[in-house]
Order: sequence, then structure tokens, then C-alpha cells
Amino acid sequence: MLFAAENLVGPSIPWFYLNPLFILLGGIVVLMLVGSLTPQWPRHWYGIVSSVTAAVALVSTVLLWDNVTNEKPRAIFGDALALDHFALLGTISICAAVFLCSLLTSDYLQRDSDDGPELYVLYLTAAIGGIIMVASNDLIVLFLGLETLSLSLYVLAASNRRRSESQEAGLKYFILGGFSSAFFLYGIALVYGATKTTNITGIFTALSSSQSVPRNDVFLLVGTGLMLVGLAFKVAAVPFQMWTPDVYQGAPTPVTAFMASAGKTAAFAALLRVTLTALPTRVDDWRPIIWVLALLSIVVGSLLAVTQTNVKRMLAYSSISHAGFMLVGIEAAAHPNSADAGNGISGVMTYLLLYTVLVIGTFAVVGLVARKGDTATELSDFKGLGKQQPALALALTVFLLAQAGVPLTSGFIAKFGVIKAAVEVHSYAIAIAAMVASVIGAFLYLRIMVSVWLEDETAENTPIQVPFLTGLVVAMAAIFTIVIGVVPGWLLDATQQVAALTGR
Amino acid sequence: MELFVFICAAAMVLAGALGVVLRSNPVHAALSLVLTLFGIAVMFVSQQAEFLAAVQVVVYAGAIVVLFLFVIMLLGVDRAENLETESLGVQRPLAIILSLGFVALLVTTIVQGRDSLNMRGDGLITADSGDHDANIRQIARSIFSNYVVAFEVTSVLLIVAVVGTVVLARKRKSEKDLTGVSA
Amino acid sequence: MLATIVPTSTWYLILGAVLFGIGMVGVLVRRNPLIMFMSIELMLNAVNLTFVALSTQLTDINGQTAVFFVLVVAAAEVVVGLGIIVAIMRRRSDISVDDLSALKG
Amino acid sequence: MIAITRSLLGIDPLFDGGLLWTPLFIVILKVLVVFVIGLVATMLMVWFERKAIAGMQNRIGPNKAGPFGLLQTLADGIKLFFKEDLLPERSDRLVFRLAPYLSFVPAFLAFAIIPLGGDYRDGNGGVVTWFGHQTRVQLADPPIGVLFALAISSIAVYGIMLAGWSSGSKYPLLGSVRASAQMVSYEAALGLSLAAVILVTGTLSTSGIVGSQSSLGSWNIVATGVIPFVIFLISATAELNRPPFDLVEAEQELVGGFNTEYSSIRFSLFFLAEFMNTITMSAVIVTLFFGGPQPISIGNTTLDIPLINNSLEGSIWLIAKVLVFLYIYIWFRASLPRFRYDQLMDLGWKFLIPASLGWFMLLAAQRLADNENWDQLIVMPLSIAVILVCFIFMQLAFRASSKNRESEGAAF
Amino acid sequence: MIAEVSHSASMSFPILTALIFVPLFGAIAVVLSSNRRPEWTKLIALVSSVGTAGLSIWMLASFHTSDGGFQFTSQHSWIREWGIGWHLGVDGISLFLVVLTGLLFPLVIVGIDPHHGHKRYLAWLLLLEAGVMGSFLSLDLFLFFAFFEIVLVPMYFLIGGWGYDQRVYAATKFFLYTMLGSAFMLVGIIATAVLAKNSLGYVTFDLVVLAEQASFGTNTARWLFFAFAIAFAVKVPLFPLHTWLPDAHTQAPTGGSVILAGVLLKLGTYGFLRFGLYLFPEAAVWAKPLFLTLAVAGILWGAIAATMQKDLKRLVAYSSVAHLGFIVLGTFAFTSVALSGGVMQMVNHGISTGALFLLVGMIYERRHTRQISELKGLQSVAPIFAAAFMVVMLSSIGVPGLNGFVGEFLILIGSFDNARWWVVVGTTGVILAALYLLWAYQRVFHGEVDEANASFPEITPREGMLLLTFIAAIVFTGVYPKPMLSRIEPSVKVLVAHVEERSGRTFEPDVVEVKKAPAAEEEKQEGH
Repeated sequence: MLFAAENLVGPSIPWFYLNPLFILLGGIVVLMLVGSLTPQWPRHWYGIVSSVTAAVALVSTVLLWDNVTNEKPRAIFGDALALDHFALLGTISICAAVFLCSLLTSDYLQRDSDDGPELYVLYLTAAIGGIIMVASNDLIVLFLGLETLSLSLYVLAASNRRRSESQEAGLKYFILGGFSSAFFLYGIALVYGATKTTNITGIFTALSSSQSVPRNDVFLLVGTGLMLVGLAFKVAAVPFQMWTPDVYQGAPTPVTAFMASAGKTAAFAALLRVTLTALPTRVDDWRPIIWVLALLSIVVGSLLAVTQTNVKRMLAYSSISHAGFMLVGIEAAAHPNSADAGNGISGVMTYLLLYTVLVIGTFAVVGLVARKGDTATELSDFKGLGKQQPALALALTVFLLAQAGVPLTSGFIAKFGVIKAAVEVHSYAIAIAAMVASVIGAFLYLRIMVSVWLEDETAENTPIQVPFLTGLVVAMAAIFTIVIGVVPGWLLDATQQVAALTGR
Repeated sequence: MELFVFICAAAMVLAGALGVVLRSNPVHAALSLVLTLFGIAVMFVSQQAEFLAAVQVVVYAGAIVVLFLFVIMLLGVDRAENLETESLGVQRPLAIILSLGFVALLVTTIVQGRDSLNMRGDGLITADSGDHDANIRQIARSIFSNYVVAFEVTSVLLIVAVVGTVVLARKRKSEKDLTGVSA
Repeated sequence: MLATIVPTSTWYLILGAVLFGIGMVGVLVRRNPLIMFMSIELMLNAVNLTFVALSTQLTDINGQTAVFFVLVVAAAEVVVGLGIIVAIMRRRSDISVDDLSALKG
Repeated sequence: MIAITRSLLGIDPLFDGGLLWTPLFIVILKVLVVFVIGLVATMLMVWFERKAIAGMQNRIGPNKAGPFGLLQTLADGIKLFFKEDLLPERSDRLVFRLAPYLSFVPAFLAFAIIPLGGDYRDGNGGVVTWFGHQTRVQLADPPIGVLFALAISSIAVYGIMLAGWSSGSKYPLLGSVRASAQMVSYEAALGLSLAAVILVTGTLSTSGIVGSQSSLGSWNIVATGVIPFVIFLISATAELNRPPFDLVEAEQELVGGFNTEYSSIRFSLFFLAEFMNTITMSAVIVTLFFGGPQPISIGNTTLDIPLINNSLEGSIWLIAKVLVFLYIYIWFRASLPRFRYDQLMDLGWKFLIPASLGWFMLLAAQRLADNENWDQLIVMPLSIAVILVCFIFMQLAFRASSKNRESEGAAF
Repeated sequence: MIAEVSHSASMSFPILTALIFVPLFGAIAVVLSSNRRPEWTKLIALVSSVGTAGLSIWMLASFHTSDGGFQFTSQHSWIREWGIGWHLGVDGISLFLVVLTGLLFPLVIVGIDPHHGHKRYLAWLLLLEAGVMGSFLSLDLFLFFAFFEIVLVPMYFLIGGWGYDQRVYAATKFFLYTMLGSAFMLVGIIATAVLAKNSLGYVTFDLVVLAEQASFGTNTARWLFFAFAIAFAVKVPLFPLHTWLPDAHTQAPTGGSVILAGVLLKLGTYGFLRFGLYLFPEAAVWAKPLFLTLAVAGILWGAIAATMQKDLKRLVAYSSVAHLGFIVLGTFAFTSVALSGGVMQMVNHGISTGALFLLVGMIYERRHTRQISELKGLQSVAPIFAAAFMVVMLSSIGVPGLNGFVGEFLILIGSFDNARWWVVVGTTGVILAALYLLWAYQRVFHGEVDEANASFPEITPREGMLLLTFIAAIVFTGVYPKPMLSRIEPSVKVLVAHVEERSGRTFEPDVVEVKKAPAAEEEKQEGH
């Protein structure tokens, strides 16, 4: 009887630092109550509640920023959550994604004569899952966050009941997601076997002394590999990308935007967290894996994107190649002996934040072009957009150019950041490969632009309406894209602090 | 006796697992799954994880597989599928080879690494020590100290499950009722 | 004589690995989403077994706690997954992943 | 080796000295006794039910076979055994054959954790000495006892479900789907009211639960405040598919329900299982809420039956208490009309589950206030208020959703 | 004196920044202008482009002739975190390119009608001007790269939106080729900045700091040089990376072709001078044989390919390949004469090839074909047109007295000592140029007029004015190149000195005395 009977003292709970989570939870409660108590709310209100919740959560996260600056990064809540700028930035990205996607969804549901609070609740739960992933300091917590996020996404992907593609996308995503979760979990189990803990800081401590875990411990090696496989599925890195195009195409467009933004942010943050705070002493073991994944993702993503004719599929492949870029940043961060390795972390996180806005903007336009029913996403459906809706077309052009990495857009700043990080640790090969492959990728964006501007519209294309909220999202995203492209200083200032991770 | 239990349970587990993969009728597959789950519950018991064994049976056998069966029966998809036609040329052997390779990797890992598994512990108290509820008590302690966050996140997870099902299952007026069987 | 052989944790671990492999085969080979899904459950169970075996081996309770959470996750996953399958099957009763032709893979 | 036996059979002091012949013999004896008692009790239960209902309906009931018609069940049983064993053509043979056993075995398994007697008064926690060995008057006392019961009852669904499905016929299928939905639904309420008991007693083991109910005041029905007991009783009735929740075999709608296609010995297994389950469930209720084999005692006075060994006396108390509940079940059957299916589901989901959850929260709040030395006078009203608000919200939501459903068309 | 005053004035007025922002704001204004008032749109475009031209003239006027360093510099912190600044400056090398840019754009805007989508056309054109200006003026690697890449976007849309049949293909090819080059350059730029940290102690993208203060290992510098060189080689375009150019030129609208030939191609050659030689002198010297060979190959290939073209515009495009080969030849000779010639030739090629494209565009306007075989005897129908064509063509061939001669001659003479055999081979390019251009002229303008060409209209007054500006520039520079050379020379000398110092080799032979050509003489006088 080691435990004297009934005196469990639970961990102290830093309520203040959990504000964003509570705000999101509050939003969920409000939406669910409202959804169940009132017969039907007037249009747009559900979406606005959801996005306001996200915005408030975002602001509260920003308010925490200075608090965290003053106190050192540390683990809170029974050492299960990490409190550092990294987590806060991830939270900001995710909240921004919820904010924008809720607005998109609002118009989307109106157009397809559907409404209800459920999808927004799922956005918010997904956000909570994502934030937990970003902030987790324990593999089990990470896994639970991952599942919360993933399950929300599965449902969201399948949520359009009028399109069989949507449900098929949900199913495909679900099966492969569950499959990858199992791998991730097995990885956790093996790492647990090697280190006797699932706590990330604990793993780091265990691995720091060579006595407790030998250098060539097979459990750790295989466990690391399996965890990487699981996370690579989630970030859609080649060769674990096969679900992406189908799911992106099938899911409702605002949901696709959400998957590509918040989903990616959370998964990448988790990948960074696992690799860099738990396993930094074993970089030599896993860096080559990241290297290969990065290269394959960029090249294969770009190459396959070119062969597509459906814009959502194209963007899916392009997101794969973007994932490759971010992996380049992780690869750069995996040089703990270099003084500049931290730039890899901040590079990736900046990339994620910028890509979040960028990709949501892109999909916002795609969603509008998809028209009622959310089906018109072939390249030919974009014909004549430039003539019909020049402002929209211009915004799309800005987004596409930014994705291609043209200077004076946020996309360029993002790419510049990771490439710089890679060059700083002398990973020239991957940097050059990434840049060259991005040229192939640029072809894809050009194809869309050709359809938009240079080809005449076909007769059967119905006119495109731009509802207010979606228009707002597009405008905000476009302005953000340009502003960051021109004056990125303030953002870079902030993201430089991200490199200080809890437990390092 | 422990060996005997292990062999029986392992036989259950493997037979059940093979049943899931090989049986063509989904109901039979689900029953095989139950067999596996029971085998695993027995193994939990023999590893002195009584609480998990009970939860395993309650959750898996009592809820999960029942749900499976429910769906199968409700949708009337219980006809046997033809295992021959579903093969996709090279895909099946490839998958099997891949999986075999993976298992080989894992087994090698386990055999190689078993000695390095850290044996020193600060106390997993088993029932042997005379504390009747030791296992449950320890798990409770672990859940409400180290993993309290995880525990709270679980609630969100369950919200997702509930809301998700509502989204997926609810029908609108505009959609036609296509299901033949209703409960 | 046989009774003197006591199964060690390694046995359980290996059994878990084999079970995981069988589940993997199931996901990769079968085309019925329900059965693929069951195979995923097999994989999760394999992990559970591994966790418990390691927990015993390391004399550390946290492995068992992890299993507890995995069980919760599995339950939630099943609910959602079956929801999706039901939603699809209501459109057509006979389903195989290969039949999901609307999306070319 | 010790570990495994301990784990499998529960902590029985029998095995403190390792595996010996005598203890093994005792265990086997216990198994046999429990099994035989089960069978006989079932037989008597059937007779009891018929007789009691007949009495309530001003009939005589079985009176031909044996004294008071006591052997009627035996006669019925023998007849059933010799009937032709039919396998419907469209049935799934394997599952069709398997299902009755899946129904029958759990019914008996659950009985294993019921403390059947023993002296809880001497501070020994119900441990008695037989043949020079210390043991409990119960087949097994695993640390997870109550969970075990719950697990077993969740397995009982399979028998019914598969029986209906494997018959390859429409009515049994509908019956079994109904039954399993019902059982799964009410299991939640059952578990939640069980949780209240666990919260109060602080243990999952059945002997521990019994041990904590030494006087009438500490019987769990009092300690948990009656509500969990009521919910448990209702849910248990639903779990058993007994009237008024016997929609499974609603004759008017579904012929015989899930077992329509069954005949002969397989049918008798279902039949046995049903009554065995009733007995087991009564025993569980007694164990959980009414002190099991503990005699009634108020304050320091104990209703002690003179001249009988304390541990044997426990068994008598238990049987007496169980009989009360068996009678209650029969009474239900005789007096209550059958629910409609939607009413059944509404009762389960919209009333019992929330109520048991709310009560559980209340108990937890009280417990927390106790531990933290908070003022109960503030905590309790506050928690009641919170729960009330939630309840009102819920009712409003139900109303809104039924309105929605009317306007949008029914779901599922 | 005047220069002195305006120089100090420029301290207060950021003239270079204005050069970039005036067209940029013009572009935005054009976008925002009403669709219903196209005349306003045109006016805005005109005002901003002419304003830019005015600014560039003002800058030219106040330029210190004898100063070889950067003038009118404007330096502000931009992205402090990465050591990136807004650093602009102009010297003799970029001066005339800036002026050329400033002048060419209003001409194109005034003189060439895009037929449809005026608003967008003008907006892209002005954005293009801002981009080109920025590229020529940037003294920060990051800034340069930004402008260098930005230029692609408007050009892509100009070719794709207003070009001919194969426009999308050509535009895409142009975009991807150039972007591929810049992919390497970006990595090179970052690597330069990061590696310079070793010697500087901090990360900066400032060109002047990097070139003057940072030091790289020999091998490192060579790698970095190549990273830059690939981008510039594509842009120039250097053989064998030139295949995008004929397509882009042929398919681009006339205005696009003029701009493309006039200034865009110069980004490559300018880049070699500014970022190749200046940053990595040793590596540039080391790579000299390679680039000379490629340059000469380009000269010959371009000439031969031009000879075989059936399409008049394609012919001019190939002639560009040849001409730019000369410029690269001059660049990698590392003598101040050759370099000055190269810079001269950049401007001259801009004027004469621009004019040629303009003329070809006019032919297409009239005849809707560019096939040489379908054109015949135009001289008799449109004599003034033919005359203008003749003058421009002769300038392109390099006939003494016209501008083309000055640059080519300086290049050849300046490179002779350092790169004798290459020069010898390259000179044949001059002869070939005469061959294909004259032959083309003969086929198009001489001979009997057939029915299709009989109604070929004579030049309009507006076109006439436009051509006259070009021809005036051609003749003036050809006859009196001194004002240009005197401004180019000091900067080039500084550059050559820098190269010599860093590479430890001497290139500048004492050959100034030997020169007899008038241009050389003037240059000699200027040198003293």
C-alpha cells in the first residue's frame, strides 16, 4: 500500500492559460444550446457566433503572448500541456482558420439551402483538438487531441448529404485516418516501452542520459519511425498522401479549406513537438526520414498536381507540396548543434500561419466558383471568371501567386523563411530541390490563372454570386497576403520567439 | 497454468483476428472480432490489468461490436461478399507481403529489444500485495493526475462523436427516406 | 514440465505485433468498409495489448492508463465511422471501397 | 501462477497458501452448487411466476404436476427437450446454433459474483472457514466485481441479437433489433445508477459493497438516496426484457420476437436464460442496494435469526430479499401494460439517463463538499439549482426538437 | 553645378523610390478607375508613365558624370529580422537602362493599341514598369529578387492575354523558365547572406556590404556564382537556355515584345554585371571561358537560326539571342572598354530591337501575317515605312554611324586581348547579322507587289512620331555616344578594378592608345 488511502492531490490547473480552450468550449455550449432550444435561428447567426468565438479565442491567445514572454516556457497542468510561444502561435493559426472557415461555411450552407449549428460545433471541437495537439506535452494527450481533430474532420468531410462524393471522402479519410492513428499509437507504445513514460519532457530526459536508454535501442527506433509514419499520414507527406486528393475534392469546400489550414497546422505542430522536444537527442536517426519525406512530397506533389483537371485536386496536390516545404523547415530544425536550428521551427510555424490564410482564401474563391451544389470545380468551370468577377479573379490570382511563391506576397515570405532556415544549416540540396520543384508547382497555378483570365467563359457556366461574408473573407485573406508580403517584419519578430520550446 | 491460459487466449485472439480478415460474412467477422476481444480481455487479466479487462469487455464487446452488428442488421448488408472478385490483381499479395514484412520488423524489434526494456519500477502494485483494489486505484490516480488533461479532452471527443452522428444521421425534409428497415 | 514455462511479456508483445499485422492485412486487403473498420479495431487492440504488456514489464501504471484512453477513442471512432458508413449505405446498400467511384483514387 | 488464479477467480483467501487440493475441491463444489441452485431456482421461478400471476388473476395456475403443480416446469422442460429440433432453411446455421448459448451462459456467469452468504458482522468481510480453509460464500470476488456484472449483462445482448438475425426471418430480426437497442440504451442508465453506488461505497468489489452496508441506515438504497435504486430497478427490468418492457416478444406485433424460429432445446435455453437473468438481477439489486446477505439491523439492534450459524443466516436473508424482488417483477408483469417502443426509448434516454446522471453529480458534489469542508448548506442547493436548470433546458430542447421533427419529418 | 544642386536635392527627394512607386500607383489607379470612362484610364496611365519618364530624365540630368559609385542612394530598414533593407541606388551601369525603361514605356503606351482590355493591359504594363525599375535600382539582394520575380507576373499576363495563337504556351514557358532560374538564385541569395555572416558577423542582404566587405571561400563563391548565373543566363537568354525567347517574343503582343526586347532581357545581362561580377569576381573570372563559349555559341546559333526563320518576328527574336551573346561576351572580357560596350549595347539593343518589333507589329497589323513568304514588294507601296525599317535594321546590323555599331565595336575591341579566339568567332556573327537581316529586307520589301500586299497602308502620323523617336535615338547615339560613355565609363572602371583586385588578375591592358575608332577616341579623352 504505497498510497495512503484517499489523499490524491490533483495537478494545479492554470485556468488563466487555458482561456482560449474555455472560450471555444463556451462557444460550443452556446451553439449546442441554441441549436437544441430554438427551432431555427435566422440566417448567418450560427456562423457568426462560431467565428466570433474563434476571434475572441484568438485575441485571448494574443493577450497571453506577453505573459508567456515574461515567464519561461514551461509545462503546465500535470506536465501534460506545454506553455510556450509555439503553442500560442499554433493556437492563433487554428483560431484564425476557424474564424475564416465559419464565415465561409455560413454562406455555403445558405447557398445549398441548409443550416444548423452542428458544423460549427465541429469546427470548434476540431479547433480544441488541434490546440491540444499543438500544446501537448504528452504523447497520449497528443493522441487524444489528434483524434478529436480527426474525428471532427471526418464528419465535416462527410457532412454534405446531397453529394455522394462528400460521404465517400469522409469514409476514405476515416479509414485511412484510423489506419494511420493505429500506427501512431503503436509508435507511442514502443517509445513508452523504451522510455517508460509518455510525457514528452520525460522522454527527453530519459533519452538525455545514455544509461537509461541505449543509443541503439530498437524500441525507440522503431517507435520513432512508426510515430513519424502516423504523423506523415496526417500531414499528407508522400508516400502517405493517397487520401488527400480524394478527400479534398469530396469534402465541402469550406471544410477542405479547414482541413488544409487548421488540420495541417495541428499535424505539423505535433510533428515538430514530437521530433524536436521529445527526440532531439536522436536527430541523426530521424532526420533522414524527414529529408526523404520532404523531397518526395515536394516533387511528387508538384508533378501529380500538373496532371489534374479538377481544381480542388490540384490544390490538394499543391498542399502536399507545401507540406514538403514545411518538412524542409523541420529538417532544418533538426540540427540541434547549429545555432540557427531554431529558425527552422519559426520558419515552419510562420509558414503554417501564412498558409492558413492563403489556402482559406483560395478555397473561398474555389467554393464560390463551385456554385450551388458545390460541384463545379473542374478547371473549365473557372473559365471567364476574370471577365465575370474581376475582383474575385484578382484575389484568386493573388492567392495563387502567393502559393507559387512570387515575391511581395505572404507565400514568398513563408518559403523564404524555410529555405533560409535550410540554407543556414547547410542543407543546400534539399533547399534547391524544393525551389526547383516549386517551379513545377507554379505551372499548376498558372493553369488555373489561364482558365481564369485567358480563356473565354463557356455558355453553360452559371453566373457566380459573391455573398457578403465570403467576400469579406476573400478580401481579408487577400489583404493579409499582400500586407505580409510587403511588411512581414512584425510577424517575423513575433515568430522568432517560437523557437523556444518547452522542455528544451 | 499461466501458460495454458496464454495459449488459450492467444488461440482465441488469433483465431478471431483471422476470422475478421477471412470471413466473408460481416456478421461472422464481427463475431470473430468479439472472440479476439475476449481473448485480449483474458490476457489483460493475466497481466493483472483487471480494470482494463472489464472495461475492454464493456466497451468493446458491449458497445462497439454491438454497434457494428446493429449497423449490419439495420442496413441489411449482411450478405456474404465474394472474396474472390474483390481481389485487385497484385494488390492483395503485395499487401500481405508488406504486412508480413512489417510484422517481421516488429517481432525482430521486440526480440532484440526485450532485454533493454527497463525493469526498474516505482511500483505497479498488483493484487498479490494484498491490496484488493490496487489496480483500479492506481489507474484512477494516474488518470486524475498525469492524464487529467487527457481525461478532459475525452469529453470533447465524446461531444464530437455525438454531434458527428447527428450531422451524419439526421435527415432533412428534402431528402428522401431510402432505408427499408427502421427500428 | 510445461507448467514451468511462464509466458513473459515478450510473448504478449509478439502476439500484439502479429495481431497488428493481421489487422493491417485486413485493412489493406478487404474492400468492405465495415470489415476494414473492424481490422482497424484489431490494430488498436494489438496496441492495447502491447501497452499492457509493457506496463507490466516496466511496472508502470501509465501504460494501462493509455489503454483506457485508447478505449475511449476507439468508442468515439466507431460511433463516427459507423455514422459515415450508415450515411453512405442509406444511398446504396451494397458498398465496397472500390465502388466509391465518384472519386477516382 | 498464484497471480493468475487470483486474478481469474478474484481474491479469495483460499489461495493464500498456493494451489492445494482442498481449496480446489471447494471451488469446484461452489461452482457446482451455484450451477445447480441456478437451474433449480429457475425452475421454481417459472412455477412461482405462473402461480403468482394466476393468483392475481383469480385463477389457480398449474396444479396438476406434483404438489401445487411444482413439477409443471420440469414437465414442460421434458416436453421441450423431446420436440423436433428445427433449423430454418434461410438461417445462418453456425450463428443460429451459437446464439442460445450466448444467451444462456452469461445468465449464469453473472451469478458468480453475488455474495451468497457469509458473516459480515464479525469484521471479517464475509470470510468464512470451511474445511479449515478461509473462503467467501461466493463463487468469485474479483476487484472489479460490479464491472464484471455490467460486462456480462452487456454480453447478454449478443444472444438475442444473433438469434434474431440468424433466423433469417423478418419478425425475429425486428424483435432482436428492438431488444438490443433497448438493452444497449438502458445499460447506460443502469451503469450510471451503479456509479452512484460505487461513489458511495468506494469499491467495485461486491463483497466490499455488501460489507459497507452493515445497518439499515447504511444500506445503499438509503445512502444513495433511493433515486438510483428506482432507476436501477426500472433499467434492470428493461434489461431483462420483462414486462412492461417486453417489446421484444410483443406477440401482437412480432409473433414471438427474436426466438420465433427456435424450438426444442434451443428454445428452452432462451427460456431458462430469461428466468435465470431475472433471478440474477434481483440478486444484484439486493447486493447493491439492500445489503445482500446482511441481516436487517437498525442502530445496534440486529434482527438475528436464532440458532442458525451467522454465515448460513446470510444466505437466508439473501434468499428472502431476492424473493421480494422476484415477486415485484411478477407483480409488474401482472399489473403493468406494455410500453410503446418510442415511449420506451424516451423513458430511457430522456428521463432515466439524465436523472441518474444528475443524481450522480449531486452525490459527487456532496462528497466533494465533504472532503473540502465546504458548507453543505450552500453546496447542495447550488448543485440542485444547477441540475434543475440543466433539466429545464433539456425539457425545452426536447420540446423544440419534437417541433422541429414535425416540421422536418422524422429522423432515422 | 546643376548636377551638384540636384544631387543634394535628391537627398531630400527620393527620386529612385519615386521611379518605382509612380508607375505602381499608376497601376493601382488604373485598376481602380471606372470602366465607363476609358479615356480617364488611358490618361492616368499616360500621366504616370510620362511622369516616370520625366523623373528618369531628371535623374539623368542630375547624375554626376565622373562618379563611379552609386548615386541617389536611398536606404531604409525593411525586414530588420532578416537583415533586409530598402536600398536603392543608380550608377553608370544602370543609369541608361533606367532611362531607357522610363522612356520606352510611355512610347509603348502611347503608340500601341492593345485592341481589347485596355484597362488591364495598362495596369499590367505599369506594374511591369515598376518591377523593371525596381530590378535596375535595387542594391539589396532580396529586394532585387523580389522585383526580378514580380516582373514575371505582368509579363506573363501581357503575353498570355494579348498575344497571338500560341500565347498561353509561350507565356507559361516564359514564366516557368525564368522561375526555374530564379529558384537557384533564391537559394544562392540566401546562401550568400547566410555565409557572409561568417565574415561579417551578421546577416545582411545588402549588395554593397556583401560585395565590399564579405569574403567567401573560393569554392563557395563559385557555387554561389553559379546559382546566380543560372537565373541570369535564363533571363539573358544564354545559349542553350534560350528556347523560351523566340516563343515568347513571337507570341507576345507588339508592346510586350518591345518591352521584352527593350528592357526585360537586359535584366539578365545587367544581373551578370551587378550581381555576378560585383559579388563574386573571382568566380566570374574562373567561369570566364564557359560563359564566353556560351556567348559565342549564342551569337552563332542565334544568327544561323535567324537565317532560317520564315516568320519575321521569330527572325528578330533570334537576332536578339545573337545580340545578347555579344553583350555577354563583353561582360566576361573584364576590360572596361568591353564592359562599357556591353552596357552601351544593352541600351542600343533595347532601342533598335524594340523598334524592329514595333515595325514587325505594324506589318502584322496591316497584313495579319508575319510570314516572310507572304510579304512582298512593300517598298513600292509604303516607301516611308520601308525607309524606317531600313534605318532600324541597319542599326541592328551594326552599321557605323548608327548606335548598334558603337556597342558592338567596343565589345569586340575590348575583348580582343582577353578573349581573342572567341572574338574572332564572334565577329562572324556581325556578318551573319547583315546576311539575315538584309536578306529578310530584300524578301519583304523588294520585288513585285502581289495582290495581297498592294493595299499595304503607309505609315500613320502617330506611328511616324513613334518611330521617329526611336530613329532619333538610334542616330544620335550612333553619331555622338560620348554623353553616354562618359557616364558609363567611371562605374565600369570601378567594377573592373574591383574584379581585378578581388581575383588578383589583371585584365585591363594598356591598349587605349592603339584604338582608332571614333568611339574609342572619345572614350580615351573622357578617360583622362
